[in-house]
Amino acid sequence: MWQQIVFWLCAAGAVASGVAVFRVDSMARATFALLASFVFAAVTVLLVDLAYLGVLVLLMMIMEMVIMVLFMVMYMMNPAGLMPMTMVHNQKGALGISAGTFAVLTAVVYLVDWPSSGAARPADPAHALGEAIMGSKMLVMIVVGLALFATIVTTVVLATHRGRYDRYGDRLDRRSPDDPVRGGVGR
Amino acid sequence: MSMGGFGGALLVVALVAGVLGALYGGALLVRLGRTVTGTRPFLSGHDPAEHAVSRFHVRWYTLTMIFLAFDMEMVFMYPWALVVAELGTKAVIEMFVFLAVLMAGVVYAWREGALRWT
Amino acid sequence: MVEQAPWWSALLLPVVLAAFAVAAAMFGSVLTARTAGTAPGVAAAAPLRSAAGLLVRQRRSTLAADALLWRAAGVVLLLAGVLASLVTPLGRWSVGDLPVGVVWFNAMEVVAWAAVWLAGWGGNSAFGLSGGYRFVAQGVCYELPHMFALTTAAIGAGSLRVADIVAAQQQLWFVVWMPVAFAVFLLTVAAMAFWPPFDHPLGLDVAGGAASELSGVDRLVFLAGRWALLVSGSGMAVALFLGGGSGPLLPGWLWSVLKTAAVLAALVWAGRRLPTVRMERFAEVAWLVLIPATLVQALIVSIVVVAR
Amino acid sequence: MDLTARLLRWADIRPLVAEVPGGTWARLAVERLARERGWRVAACPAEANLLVVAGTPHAEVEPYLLRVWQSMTAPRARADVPSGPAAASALDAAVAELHDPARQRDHAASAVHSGLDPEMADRDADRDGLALDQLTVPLGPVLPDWPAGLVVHTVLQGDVIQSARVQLTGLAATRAADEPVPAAAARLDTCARVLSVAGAHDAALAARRLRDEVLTGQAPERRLQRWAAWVRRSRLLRWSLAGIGRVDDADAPPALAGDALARLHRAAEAVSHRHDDPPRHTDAAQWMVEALPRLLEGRELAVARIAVASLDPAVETLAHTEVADG
Repeated sequence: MWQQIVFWLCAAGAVASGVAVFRVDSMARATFALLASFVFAAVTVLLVDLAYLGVLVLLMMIMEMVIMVLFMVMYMMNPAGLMPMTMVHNQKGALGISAGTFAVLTAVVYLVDWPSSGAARPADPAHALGEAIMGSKMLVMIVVGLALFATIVTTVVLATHRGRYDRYGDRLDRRSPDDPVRGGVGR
Repeated sequence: MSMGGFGGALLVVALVAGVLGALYGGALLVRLGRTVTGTRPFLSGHDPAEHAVSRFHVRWYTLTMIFLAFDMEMVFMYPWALVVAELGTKAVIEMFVFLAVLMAGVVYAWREGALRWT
Repeated sequence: MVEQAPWWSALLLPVVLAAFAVAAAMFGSVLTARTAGTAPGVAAAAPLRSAAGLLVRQRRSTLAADALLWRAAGVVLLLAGVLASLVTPLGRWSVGDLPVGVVWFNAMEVVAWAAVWLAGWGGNSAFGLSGGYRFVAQGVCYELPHMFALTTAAIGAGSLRVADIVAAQQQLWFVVWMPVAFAVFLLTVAAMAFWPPFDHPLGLDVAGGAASELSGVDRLVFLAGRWALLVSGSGMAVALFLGGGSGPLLPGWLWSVLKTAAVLAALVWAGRRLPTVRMERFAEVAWLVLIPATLVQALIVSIVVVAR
Repeated sequence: MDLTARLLRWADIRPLVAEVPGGTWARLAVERLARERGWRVAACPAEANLLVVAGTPHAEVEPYLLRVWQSMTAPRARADVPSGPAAASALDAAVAELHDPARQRDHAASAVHSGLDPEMADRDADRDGLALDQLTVPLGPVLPDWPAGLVVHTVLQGDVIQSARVQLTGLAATRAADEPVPAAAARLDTCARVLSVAGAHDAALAARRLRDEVLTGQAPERRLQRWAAWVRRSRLLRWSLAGIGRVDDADAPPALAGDALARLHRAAEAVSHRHDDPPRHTDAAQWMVEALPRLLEGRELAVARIAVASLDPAVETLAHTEVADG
């Protein structure tokens, strides 16, 4: 019974905060409305007894949304929404596309004859996940690891204004780097 | 209780809401006066020339991107901690090779000065 | 040995946290009095008197403040601080013994990222803004070492359930063979609760930073949330590394209380002695010293676990 | 007696100390009394309930004090402390006002806010190639652990200072007749500021207590040595202050040479060996005021604060001048 109540509260909350993302003027509010939406979604995941997944969504989304807000504030005009503005462009088209997508997805949910899994539910899904990562899904993890490494390198290449040649000299022969703000290791 | 003990969390949320209500309500009862609005933020005795809420230049934004990439490892590492004892040496090697690859990325970033304020 | 406590134990959770916080604040105040050369008896009441002052204080809101987000900061911080303790056992009982308790604790701690940033942003103040951003920088530096310290304890027990981690320390406390993880955990608990020496987000150099425009009950709630985080972190340090409620003679709950009090006292004491750690300088240390150190610690622990 | 009045009486006192040029002795007395009475000094008006003006403010400074006063909410009181000996009675009167519910309700009802409306921040290029918003953030004259009479108008992008302009304010009120603070106490005062801005709370408080005791001639040797030894030995302090506010110009006063750490160590050394030469910074004030913009530009805000605290320019020794940015 109470699971039903919590589910519907979260469902309504997730949709409402999702709508709020496009209705508010401020980048900070938009980002945290999105975060609220994720939190509601995470609770529904907890309701179906996927404890690890639900808590992980909470953990990751909080961190990621806070980082997102840094960038939203940094790069968007008028981040606090102190001047009136709108978060949407091409309002009619966007509305049509989203309504259509919603209708299609809802239809799929109800019309497709979803198969039911014959396998028994693992006692501890997190444990099963661990086994999968180390076993059959090993390749996925390794590929993800390399992709993350590539992400770090690309990010650094693209985002840093000064590289090692600016810091250590053209021959990389300076003993301590020359930086505008001193750091903690290396000098 | 279903939901794996998270029912307690809901109860705590309700309880903290009660505590907050009591604090704010108590403050409402004993306060000296109504809330003052429109106060200028403190700026060493000056009036602010601009609204502070602006495009804040985050000097360490590369660091946040490196963090985002690195923290994906959490997704794997928490479940991995559950099975490492059973799966043995293979699991240890696989995970720490994975982490070593990421760490190599961090060392590269350090050399490029990406861990410093620009 | 740790079990799910009856539902009404949730009612006690805020009370226990508040008791720890008030006691620790009094302890800090007495230490200050000792350095200042004044009577410790008077100083002990100072935290309560400070709270009384904040209650009667007229509230304020700055020009063009984002009041919703700003007030939400304190509320969310306090909520997260209390919820972080949901999984922390007190002796034999824990309010919510979640199968993924360790991850839950971590998730509740990072709520502070959002809360402190919001407190800094919402007030529309240059100093506040600076403080809020400082905390996110701090979080980015400390979350990974913190997470590796948590994981190390989980590897040692082969479980993410705090009860199992406590049970795994029956023979030997984890602090004995995971000293680096324990040290980093304490360090990062202080950093997550922006407790000195990691109090740069509320630094004096930016007139109180993220909290610089908070006044009255808003300030009280925000600071209470910070205390809740610190106490929760100390309690978790006891459960993960100091054997939880295990100990001779005394009942388990009393051991939990004593150990938590000791950890908390150590954090309060150390915070007063050390100069503030600024992220612009510490970022590299966190990434190139703390993370590798915790990784090596996790590697050693996993080798031991596999060999066992 | 109603609950509000009871709580009001019981509540702690949080002074925000605003020192104006010529108010050094008054500030020292206020800080001593605050310490002895167990008051914790506030970092900002929102936290404070007592505005203490140390010294006799020149008309030029009053608008700043008024703005700070306006951003404090009830309970609030202002204590004007023109000189050291006047401190105790001024603070007592202010505390009586703080404890008076009727007057505080008046304060609460009469809260007014005036001032120009801020504008939207504007963009400018930065050293890392991004053009983001700039904020004008003046440091001083009312700021904890900040030299009296000094205003540094900074332009910040993020938390890095892009440009700095120095202004001196309220200097006309300084009286040449005031005898200078004895060298040992002045050094301890500067050390306390540096430690405080650097966040070494305990060491800063200890330095202030020693300063007060030095002034009354009863500083215990053992505690003095222990404090100086801590300052010299703390590795974290060493690592945290190294390279900040480095002065290596040929024309710089030799007493200022080196970084914040070197200056702090020298001061601690001098205090522990009881060197009685005059305080190092009086003659150097003019040089510092001219050099400050150069020293602060491109620095992170916290680093700039530490640099200013460690240089501690005694601007009240200067004539009223405006110095253009360097």
